[in-house]
Parts: sequence; structure tokens; C-alpha cells
Amino acid sequence: MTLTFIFNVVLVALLLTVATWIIVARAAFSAAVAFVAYGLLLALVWVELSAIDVALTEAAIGSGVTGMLLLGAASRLRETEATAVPAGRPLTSAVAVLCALIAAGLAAIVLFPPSIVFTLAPQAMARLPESGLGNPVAGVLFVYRAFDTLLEKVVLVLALVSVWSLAPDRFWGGVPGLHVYQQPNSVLTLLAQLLAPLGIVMGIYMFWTGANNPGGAFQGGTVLAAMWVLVMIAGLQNVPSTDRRALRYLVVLGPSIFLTIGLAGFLLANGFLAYPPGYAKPLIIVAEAALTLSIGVTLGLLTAGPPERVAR
Amino acid sequence: MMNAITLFGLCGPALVGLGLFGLITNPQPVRKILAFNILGSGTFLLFGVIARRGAAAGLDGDPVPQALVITGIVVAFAATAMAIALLLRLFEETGRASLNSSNPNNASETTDAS
Amino acid sequence: MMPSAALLTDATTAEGFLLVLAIVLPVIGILLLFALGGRYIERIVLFLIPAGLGVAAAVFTAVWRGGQALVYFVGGWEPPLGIALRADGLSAAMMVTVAIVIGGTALFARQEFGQPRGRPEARAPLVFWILLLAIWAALNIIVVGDDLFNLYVALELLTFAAVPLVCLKGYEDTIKAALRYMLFALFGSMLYLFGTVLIYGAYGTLDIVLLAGRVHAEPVAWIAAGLMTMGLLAKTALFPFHLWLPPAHAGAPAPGSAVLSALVVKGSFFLIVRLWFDAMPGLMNFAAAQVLATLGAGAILFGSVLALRQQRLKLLIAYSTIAQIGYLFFIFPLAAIATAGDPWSGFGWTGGWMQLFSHAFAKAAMFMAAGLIAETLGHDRIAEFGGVARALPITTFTFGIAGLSLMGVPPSGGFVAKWLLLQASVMEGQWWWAAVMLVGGLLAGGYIFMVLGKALSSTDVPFEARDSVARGREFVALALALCAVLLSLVPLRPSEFLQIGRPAVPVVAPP
Amino acid sequence: MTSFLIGAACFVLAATALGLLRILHGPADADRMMAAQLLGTGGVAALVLLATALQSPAIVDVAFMLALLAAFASVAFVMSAPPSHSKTPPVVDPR
Amino acid sequence: MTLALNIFTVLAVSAGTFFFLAGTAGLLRFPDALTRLHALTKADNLGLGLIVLGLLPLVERSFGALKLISIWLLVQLSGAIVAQLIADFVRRREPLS
Repeated sequence: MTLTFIFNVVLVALLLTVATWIIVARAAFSAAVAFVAYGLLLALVWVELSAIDVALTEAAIGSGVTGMLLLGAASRLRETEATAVPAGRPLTSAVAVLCALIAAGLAAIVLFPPSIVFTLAPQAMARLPESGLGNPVAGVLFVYRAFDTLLEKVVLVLALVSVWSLAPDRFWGGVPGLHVYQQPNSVLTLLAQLLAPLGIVMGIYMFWTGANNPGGAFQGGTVLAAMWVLVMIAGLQNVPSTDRRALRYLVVLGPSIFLTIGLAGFLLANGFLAYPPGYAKPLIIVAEAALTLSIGVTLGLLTAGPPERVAR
Repeated sequence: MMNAITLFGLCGPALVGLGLFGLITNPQPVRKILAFNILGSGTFLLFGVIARRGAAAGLDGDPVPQALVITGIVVAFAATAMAIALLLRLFEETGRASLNSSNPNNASETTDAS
Repeated sequence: MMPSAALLTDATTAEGFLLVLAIVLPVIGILLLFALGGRYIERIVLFLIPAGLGVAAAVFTAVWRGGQALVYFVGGWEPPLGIALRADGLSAAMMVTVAIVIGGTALFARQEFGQPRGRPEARAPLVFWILLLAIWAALNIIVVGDDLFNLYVALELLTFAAVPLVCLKGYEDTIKAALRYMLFALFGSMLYLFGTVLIYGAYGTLDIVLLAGRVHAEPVAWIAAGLMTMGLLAKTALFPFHLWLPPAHAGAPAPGSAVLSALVVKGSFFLIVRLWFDAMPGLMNFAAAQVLATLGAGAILFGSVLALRQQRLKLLIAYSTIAQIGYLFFIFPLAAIATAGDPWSGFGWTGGWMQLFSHAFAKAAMFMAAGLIAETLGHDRIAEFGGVARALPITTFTFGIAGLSLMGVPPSGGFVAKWLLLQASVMEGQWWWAAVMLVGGLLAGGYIFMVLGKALSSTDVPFEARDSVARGREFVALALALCAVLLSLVPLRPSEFLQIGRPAVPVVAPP
Repeated sequence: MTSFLIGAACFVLAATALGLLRILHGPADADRMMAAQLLGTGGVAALVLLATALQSPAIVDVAFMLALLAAFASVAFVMSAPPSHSKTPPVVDPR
Repeated sequence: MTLALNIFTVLAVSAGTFFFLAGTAGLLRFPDALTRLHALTKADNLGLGLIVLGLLPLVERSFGALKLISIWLLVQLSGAIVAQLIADFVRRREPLS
């Protein structure tokens, strides 16, 4: 029993306790508060699994923007909780047994790992120098499996369209509601004024360091999104109306540049999403810079929700 | 032999079980969305364990699953945002946030055609 | 024309770039539409739809002429490190079907979802066209994708496009239906992702072709396949996971319903087939195939009976979709366990796919017809359909010939499909499926004639046509219904084409 | 020194973990948020300890990220909490 | 010199962890939300501050030390402000307690 192992045991115990609480808690808002703590613990778990890139993502998303979304929704829906009819006890027990069985089956798979451990780490490392990147995770995201990354950005744009599509017709192109129920006060304004510049520096640092160290466009973009939302909540900046051209250009900027670089690969390199030898790193950095910005704007708008007011 | 990899490896399935349970049994959609996030985190955690097991070539983990988890987290966030937007819109339309009454056999009666 | 083992290790083929184009074209459309806004809908769509159709036709021709699958390694990175795209005969046929139905839907929806001139950007048109293009992109990835995680992203893209389409009209019930659909879909995609994770852990690759060589029948493969199948079944709305489908498909605007019913549910079905036949050949055994087909049989009987009891046309058609999806699952016992050795040339395989294609065309046509009827009447209550045939003869005719495919009556693709499946079940000695199909055909006949009978009857009180329907849209629906009929004229050709690029290893497992 | 630092990280985590009882018991949501806040600071402390013990500067970045977003989460909590004069009394968890 | 620094680190970090324990104890034992909040902010600021202070001699690069200090400053600042926000919130919500 090493100290690290004890640390991990404490961590897992905490994680499972909080997760169980989130599932069984009576009030949704309390569960959403606990979810913030849950996201935080998950980030620690990812550090312990030596996946720092993921830890950064989880820290930014889990306790940041997802937390805000869930808190806002749970708060809004608080009045409806009394009317919710819980499932019957026999059904609940049956489902509990079924889920326990599934978990046990999966646990058995973990306890009896395959005799040969497959890993792509050697292959990923062997070809990494061709791209000039130092962070193998960035290598997977922007070189080997760049197609996934491109599609994921399209998924984000589509998610935004879907969220906006929920606006009533008259509010289309209007201003998102942000689901905030308190008036901003001077303390909050002060916090936003202090935190936002730091956050913006952090976002840019994340994107910049991502080529060689853990970090990258997504982590950077998420911090930017959180800071933008904070600034809007504090009333330092108005929520932009969704028919603003500039806003829409910003959303598609990253995916468009990435796609253009990908298509240029047909002419200049080995094919779609291939980079010309020697130009891989600069091209990836250009794409990542644009993506950081677009992700920041898109995630911020996703958090802000569908338009709820007419733009003035 | 219990080590950190096995420990986290068992935590993943436990979270999946919890998440599935919450997703199926909890009547409130917002709680289902919370449960979906726990289910997702369990899935990602298991992937992280698989990545950790594949440590080789001077790396502490296989970078491919790690990268896929990042993509997965992004997609799960987008899904959460969308589901919550739907839920809040439903609440605004009806003042309720449950799916109970919409039995597909009679919900049609109020559906406007065309 | 016969597949050979060498094809599977093929490098990027000359026409492989077409596969990228098929995916990228709609994606460009999404980005342009979002950035430029409603005023450019006409121009962008007018360019993209024919271009996409052209690419699909080019892929089809290339596969046909080359007699082998098209392969493309994205970025030049070979699997397992990179992502491959691969189009065999089946993918090419799917791609063409998708392109035709999307094209038809686009023509049909032009009027309903046009951006009004000189007005500020409207919500429904812009959203509709972006979603339509996203569905197209997602389906093209699904039919040519060769990497399980890449396919996961595509599945999510499909979900995120399909769900808002359900509640595009913004009525209370459609929002509820969309939320229910969303929760089912989230459940489904997470189970799919979990299976993918297990597969990577056990076999170190996500590439379908590479997996086929590595997967053994062992617990981890079974659990992974089981979870993924369950997740995909939830998205396909196979009985008993069908609860979300009727309100969702009935609530969407007519062109949306057409795409949802004709194509979207087929995307996840396609992945189930890819999983069992291509990624994990040899895993399918008699019992598993029987379970899947039993659910299919349940869907046929349950869906048809409920369709008969519906009072509204769109719900009737939605329940009919549940039933028609059921037939698709007969492919598992009838093709996987083929006694003839090579399953790809068997009746079960061809019949299953013919069912998918003909249902896609017929159901799209039917939902369009229903939309036109509802537009004219201002409602879709079947009991008050008297006189519809006189007001909308072409649409009524369309509904009728699309119905032929659903019933399995000649001349129609549905007839060929069901006849092939019947033959296969008799040949395989699994007559019980034949019995279910015959009952299903009778029930389908029942609900089709229930509607037609009302439509053809005259009424004492002449109804007021709320809206005159443009002839052009009636002809679009008719053309799609005729596609379903035309399929019956090429009964043997598809069987050869659908074998192109299939793995040479036969899927045989003794009962 | 390495094991001392890891031990200290363990201790901090375990100590703040006790605060978890406040997440479970409440009684008010503000108490829960405070516990989450404490857990955040404890997590940051544990991470800087680990980062120094394992000589991994990247872990410090994670700590920075947590510190930055812990404040964001608290703001989200305070701002999105429902107005206290809501029509129906809030559901209070009795546990 | 190294020994002295090591002793300093051990002392500072130990003191820091103690403050975390004290903070938790306060959070659990104090009777009402405002006093709990008070205990919490004191503890985590002092605790983290002492730990960061203790770690400084071990950090090799000056950039690393700068990062550590800025983390502490960030937690200090935002902790103080967030405490005030939560206090406001508690006062508004539960005027009696």
C-alpha cells in the first residue's frame, strides 16, 4: 500500500459517494451543486491516470460550464419537483439489480484484462516528429484523427443551431436569456474584472502550450467561454443578439479554417487533412488558434441558451 | 493484485451502473440529464484506464483513447446543453417538466397536423 | 465482380476522394448557411443538392465499374492509427438512396421552407436546411465510415440534427416528443460508446476491417456487441424501444417526417449490420439472430395492429414505420446463418436490403402525401377524409402505390423484398418468420385500405380546401413512390451489386 | 520528500473530504456550495503538492484551471439560485 | 542549507494541511452558515498559502514558482469575493439564521 494508492482509494471513495448522492438526492438543485464537486474530483482522477489533457478538459467543462447549465436548469425547474411521480418500488428494485449486474459484468472485464495489451502509443510516438508537435494527444487530435476533431466542431455548430431553434419564432435572432435570476452587484463586477483577464491569459496559454504540453484549443476555448459568460453575468458586457453577423462568423471561423486546411491537403499534400511536409505545425497552430476562438464563442452561446428577447 | 489501474477500472463500471440506474428510474428529465453525465464519465473513466494500461514508448498512457475521451467530453457537453434547452422550453410552454402524460397513443389528440 | 480477400487490405483507391467529398459538401453547406444566413438558402441549397447527388452517382459508378470497394485513408494515415473511409456496394447503394430521398425532400420543402423575400431572417427555414444538410452529412459518414469512434461522432451528428427537426414547429407536444427522443438517443449513443471503449481495450483498434481479423467469440466481445446493439436498437426504435418514435415522427413537419422515417432510423440499423456482419463476423449465432428477429417480428405485429387503430394519418404512418423496421431484422437469421455458404448471394441478404431501400422511398412518399392531404384539409383525421381522392388524385395515387411496397404487393420493391425474405425463411427452414410476414402484409393491407377507402368515398358535406397545393410537390412525392416501384424491375442486379466489397469470410455458425 | 508531499496531498484530500458530509447533509444549498468550494481549494492544494512531488509542471496547470473555474462555479451558483420569494417553498432535502 | 529548506517545507506544508483540517472541522461543527463560511475562507486561504510557501524552495524554475504564487493569489482573491457573494446570498435567503 503506497501513499499514492491511499490517495487513490480516498479519491475513488469520494467520487462514488458524490455520484451516488447525485443519483439519489431529493432535490435536483442540490444534486447539481454536488455535480460541481463531482467534476472537480474527476479532474483529480484524470491527473492520477496520467491524462493531464483530459484533466484540463474535465476541470474546465465538468465543474465550469456544465455545472452552470445544470444549476440554472435545476433552479428554474425547482417548482416542478413536487409533482414528479417517482417510479414504483418493484420497478426500481428490478432496474437496480439489472444495473448492478451490468456493472458487475463490466467489472469482471476489468479484472480479467486481455493477455496481450494493445496500445497505439509506440506508433503514435514514432510518427509524431513528422508533425513537429510534442504533445502526442494533440498529435492524435490534429494529425492522425483530425477527421474526428473536424466533425466534432461541426457537432458543436449544429448543437448551437439546435439550441437556437428552440426559440419561439418571434425571438429568432434575438438575445439569449442566460438564465440568471439575481441582479449583478458590485462584488460580482469586481470578481469579473479580476478573473476575466486572468482567464483570458489562461485560455491563450492553454492553446499556445498545447502543441508541446498538455492543453490545446478545446481547453483554452472552454476557459474563454467561462470567462465570457462570467462577464455577461456580471453585466460588464451585454449578451449579444444572435443575428449579429460577426458572432456567426466567429462561430464558423475555426471549423472553416480547419476544413480549408484539410481541403488544401488535396492539392498540396497527401490528401484530405494531410499537411505538406514541414508545414504541419504552423498550419495546426493556425487552425487551433481559430478553433480556440470559435469554441469559446460557441460554448459560451450554448451556455447562454436560446434567444429569449427581441434585440433592440 | 490491487493497483491503481484496477481501482479506477472498477470505479468506471460502478459509475456506469449508477448512471444507468438514474437514467432509467428517475422521473425528472433534469435528473436524467445528470445521470447521463455520470454514465458518460464512467465510460470515459474506463477508457482512461485502458489508456493508462497501454503505457508504452516513454508515455504514461496511450494517447489515442485520451484524445477520444476529449472529443467525447465535448460531444457530451453539447448533448447536455441541447437536452437542457429542450427541457426549459418544455417548461416554458407547459409549466411542467415531465414526460409522464405523453403516452404516444393519446398524445396525438392534441397534435396539430400538417 | 466477386469479392476477394485481397480487397480488404487495399490502400486508398483512386476514386476514394469522392467519399470525402460526399461528407464535406453538406458540411460546407452547414457552415455557409449558418454564417451567411437565411437570404442565401436558395443559392447554397440549389448548388449543393445536385452536387451531392452527382457525387453519390459517381461513387455508385466507381464501385460498379471497379467491382471493388472504394477506400480512403484520411490524411494518408492508415488504421489503426488513422481513420479509413470505405464504400462497398452496399454503402454506394445506401448513399444513392439517401441522396435521392434528400433531393426529393429538398424539392418538396422548397416552398414550405423558403426564406420570405425582403423580410428578416426566419427561424424555421434556416434551421430546416441546416438540419437537412447535417442529416445528409451524418448519413454519408455512417455508410462509408470504417472507424467505430468516427461513427459515434456521426451518430451524434445525426441525433443533433434529427431531434430539433421533430420540434421545428415548436408546439408543446412536439417539444415533449423531441425531449423523449433526445433522452432515448443519449442513452443509446452512450451504450454504443461504451461498447466501442470495450472493443478498443480488448483489440486495440476501432477499424472495422482490422477488427474482423481480431475479434473472437469471448465474453468481452459479447458484452461489447450486446451493449452497442442495445444502444443502436434504441435509436432505431425497434420494438420494445419504439415508444419515442410515433409522436416524434408524427410531430415533425412533413418533409422532416419523410427524412426521419425514411432515412434517420436506417442509419443506426445500418450500423447494427456493420457491427455484426463486418466488424464481428463469426460472433452472430443462432440464438442471437433469433432474438433480434423475434423483436423484429414483435415490431411487425405490434406496429401494424397499432397502426390500424390510429385515427390520424401521420401517426398511422409512424406506426407503420415501426412495423416496417421489424422486417429489416429478419436479415440476421436469414443471411447470417445462410446454409448456402456465402451469405452475400443469399435471398435473405438481398431481401433485407431491398426492404430498406423500398421502404425509404415509399415512406418518404407517404409522409409527403400525408403532409399534402393535411395541408389541404387543415387536419389529418382519417375519419373525415371523404372526397380527398377527388381533390388530390395524384396524391391519393401516390399514397396507394407507396402502400404497395408496405404491403408487399407487386409491382413494388417491397414485394421483391418480402418475397425474397419469404423464400429465404422457407429455404432456411425458419417458416415462422414467413408466417409473421404474411400476417404483417395482411395488416398493412388493412391500414392502407382503411385510408384509401375513406379517401375514395364521396362525402355529403364537401370540405373546404384550406390551401391549394402546388402540383409540383405532388409530383415529387409521386416520383419517390415510383422509385419504390422501379426497384422491382431490377431484382437480380442489386444482389450482385450488394456483394461488391463484402468480406470473403462467410458468416457461418451452426444452429 | 516525495512521499511526504504525497502524504500531505492525501491528508488534505481526506480532510476536505470530511467536508463532503456538508454536501450530503446540507441543510441549505449554500452549505453544499461551501463544501464544494472547500473541496475545490483542497483539490488545488493536493494538485500543487502532487505536481511538486512528481516534478510535473503540467499538473500545476490543472490546479490553475480548477482555481479559476471553482470561482466561476460559485458565481453560477449564487446567480442561478431561484429567487427566494418563489410561489412554492423549495424542496428541502431532509437528509 | 538543503536540510534547513527541507525542514521549512515540512513545517509549512504540515501547518497548511492542519488548516485544511481545521477548516473542515469548522464547516462541520459551526452552528450557522455565516460562521461556517468564515471558518472556511480562513482555513483554505491560510492552508493553501502555507502549502504554496512550503513548496517554493522545491520548485526548480522561477516560472513554476510564479505559477504557484499566482494560483495562491487567485484562490485568495476569488475566495474572498466568493465568500462575500455567498454571505449576501445566505443573508437574503435566511434572514433569521
